[in-house]
Order: sequence, then C-alpha cells, then structure tokens
Amino acid sequence: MIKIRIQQEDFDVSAEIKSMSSKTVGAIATFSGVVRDSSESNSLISLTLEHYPGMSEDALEKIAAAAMQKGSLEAVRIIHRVGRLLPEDNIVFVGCASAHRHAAFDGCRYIMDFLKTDAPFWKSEETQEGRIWVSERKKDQNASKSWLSKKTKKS
Amino acid sequence: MIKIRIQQEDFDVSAEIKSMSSKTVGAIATFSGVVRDSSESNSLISLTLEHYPGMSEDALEKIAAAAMQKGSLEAVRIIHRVGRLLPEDNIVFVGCASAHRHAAFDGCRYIMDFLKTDAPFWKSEETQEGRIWVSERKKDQNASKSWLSKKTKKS
Amino acid sequence: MRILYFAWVRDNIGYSQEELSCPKHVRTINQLAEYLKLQSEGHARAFDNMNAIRAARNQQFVSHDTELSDTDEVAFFPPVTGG
Amino acid sequence: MRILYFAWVRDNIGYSQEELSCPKHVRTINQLAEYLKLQSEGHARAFDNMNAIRAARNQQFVSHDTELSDTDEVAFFPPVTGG
Repeated sequence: MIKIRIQQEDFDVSAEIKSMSSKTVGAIATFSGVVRDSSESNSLISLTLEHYPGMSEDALEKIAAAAMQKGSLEAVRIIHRVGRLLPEDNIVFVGCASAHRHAAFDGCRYIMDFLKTDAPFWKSEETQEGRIWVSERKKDQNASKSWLSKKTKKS
Repeated sequence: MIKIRIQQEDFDVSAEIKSMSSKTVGAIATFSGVVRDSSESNSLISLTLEHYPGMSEDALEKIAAAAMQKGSLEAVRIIHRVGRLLPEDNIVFVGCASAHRHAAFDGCRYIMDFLKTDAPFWKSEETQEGRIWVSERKKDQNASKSWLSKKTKKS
Repeated sequence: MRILYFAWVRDNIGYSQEELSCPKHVRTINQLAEYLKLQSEGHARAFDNMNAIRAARNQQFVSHDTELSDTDEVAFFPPVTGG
Repeated sequence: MRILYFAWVRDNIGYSQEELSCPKHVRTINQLAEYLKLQSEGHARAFDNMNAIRAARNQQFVSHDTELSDTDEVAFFPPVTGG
C-alpha cells in the first residue's frame, strides 16, 4: 500500500516503519534526506523547499506506483517536507517494505532517483551572502536514466 | 563512527538515525530485518537467534569497517538481536550515514550481504511441527560474492 | 489560460500566477514563452534562456513544442531540485 | 584445546563446549572432526557430513585443512543464517 505526504512538519521514522509492518514483510529499507551545513558556495543558514501543489503529490504517487510495479513491494511511503528548514532537519523520507531485502533496497533507490528528477520541488539556500536557488545536478539526471536500461534485481 | 550492538532488546530506528546525524550528513539509509509469519515449511510460532559471542561482535565490526572503507560513510550502525523473537519482531538493524545517498544505500546493502554470510548467527524456527534450523540460502552466498567483482558506485 | 511560475522564474516575474488569453498564433509552450517575454522586463529575464526552463501542462511535464489549449493550466519553472 | 559447538552441531552433541587434549596425529580441523566422531554417537551424527560444517579457529572462519595448536579455541557450526 502506498502513502504519500507533503508537509511542513517533521516525520518519525520509527512510526513510518511500524505502519509498513505486516506478517509477510521481512525487510524494510528507508532513506532519510537531511539538510547539510554546506551550500553550493557557503555555510548554510537555512534551506527552503517549494513545490507545485497538486502536481507534486501526483508525481510522488506515480513514482511510488512505478516502484511497486517494478519490484515486489508490500508497502511504500514517501514524505517530502516543504517550507523553511535548518541544518540537520529532515527533508525527505522514503520507506519500502518487502518480503526480501533486495526488493526493499531497490525500491528506495528507485524512488529517490526519480524523486530527484521527476517531482516538482525546488530548493533555495540562505547563506550570509543571501538567497540562491539550487541548480540541478547532472548526476541526478544520470541516476534516474540508468533505470531505463537496468533490470530489477530480484531477491 | 561505527557502533555495533548484539542484544536481546528491541531497537528504535528514530534514535539510531538521530545518533548518526551531523552537519555533514545529508543521507541516511537504514535496513530493518523483521520476523516473517512463514517458516521454510509452515506457519511460524517463534524464531530463535543464537550467536557465537565474541566472534559475532568481531565479525560485525569487520564488516562495518570494510563498508566504511569502501564507501565514504560518516557513520555505521549494526544492531543484531538474539534470543526468542515473534512474528513482526525486529531481528536486525543496519544504518549508514553519508554526505550523499548512493554511498549510504551501497553501505547498507554491502553490510547486509556480508552479514548474511560472514557473521556467526544461526536461526531456528518453531512451528506446530517442532523446531527446525534454518538452512543457508544460496542466493545470500551469491549476493556477498558479487561485491568482490563490483566497483562501488560513487554518488 | 492559467499560467503558474515557480522558483526563480517566479522571482523574476514578481508573482506566482496569471490568467490570460493568448493571441491565435500562440500555440506551443515555446510560442507562449516568446509571447510572455513581451509582457514585462521580469518576464523577459525569466524566459531569456529556454534551455533553463521546464514546463508542465495540466500538471504533467511536457516538451517545449507541446501544443496548448485555452483551458490549460501551464506552469514554468527551473529543473527540479527536490529530495 | 577448547572446542565449541553451535546450532544443530551442538544439538547433536548434547552440550556446547568441551576441553580436550588431542593425540599428536590430530593436526587439522578435518582430523579433529574425525577424532571427535569417535567420542559419541552424537559427535558421529554431528560430523557425518563435513560439507555441512563450518569451522572457526580463535574466532576466525578457517578452512577444514587449517592446522591447529593445543591452545586454540576451535568452533564447529552449520553455515551461518543470521540477518
């Protein structure tokens, strides 16, 4: 089962893991993205996340559904925070539950790779020098493209 | 920094994630292994984990250190439970923190693959028919061997 | 047509959405951007380099040669940087 | 020499460790297992198929032809199944 949330509030990984558990789940992989201290140029004061409401939820649903279909996942969670965040704050959570570990790992990685390229969120960084928009990363483009040619590993 | 624990008590994933956070960590990947309802043959009543005290700690330390050296990880956690566990109980936790996500994912996967083949733990399953020792899985052997020829992905 | 702007596209234009009826010759995303450039200096700055711009029609990513209809919701924004 | 047994190896033998001094001709893991098979029916059952047995010397996995000394801690067990 898929659950998607876009919210300002923080999330609790233990609670999300609990909500993905069932008698047939043997493996739960999670990813937490966290605000780092360093911006593209300078020491970071804050990070602000903006999104395209409506489209962002749809995009995450679509990525989660594709991950479910690709691997044999029993549950998927995606939580993306928006608004102003400070260093060490959580940004994003992805959780995948499966009978076996390889499917759970693949699911998380797949979702993060596509979230970086296919979900309408934008980051701006506040430093001593002012506010700058984070620019797109070529390696994120490459990471999501690599799935198109790669076969899913079965566990 | 590496922390290894072998214990009867459950673990709290949120607390482990918090303990791995720092200003330079941008990505935390975790894996939780959970007791499934089904044994090799039958519906499961309980799972009992036994280990070789002393050697098991060393083996996990060695696996964690190899993962640290392979990828650019800032923190690694491995918790393995022992004793009698029930369906849906946690068995094992692995956490890897890094600046970037690919290193964190690779670290978790590497540790789980080698934990399955190189750490002296044994599972026995209690079902209606009695108690049986879980037999080794060929695909776990193959998963850890695959790392010997594979280059680490850099994020 | 409803037009939305995000991130630095919006910062350049100065507001996040507008409603407008385009002339008949404005049929694609690219033509809409060209038309919008005439609206203000901010619009001109925002659409100066269309290689740096992504677009969505009715909340789906689309290429710049996609045809539009007057009832569409069109959005312009930089490449996404979430996660 | 201190010898430890785990999992079904221990279940067959009936206890988890023993101390013993081996005869001079017992020099490797394989020779130790052959010698232990003579100790009891349980030992014989445990070491019936050495392909199903793994060994550690001083808490390191070792192959069956590894040489032993009298001060070693040797452990016998099935392939590991943790995680």
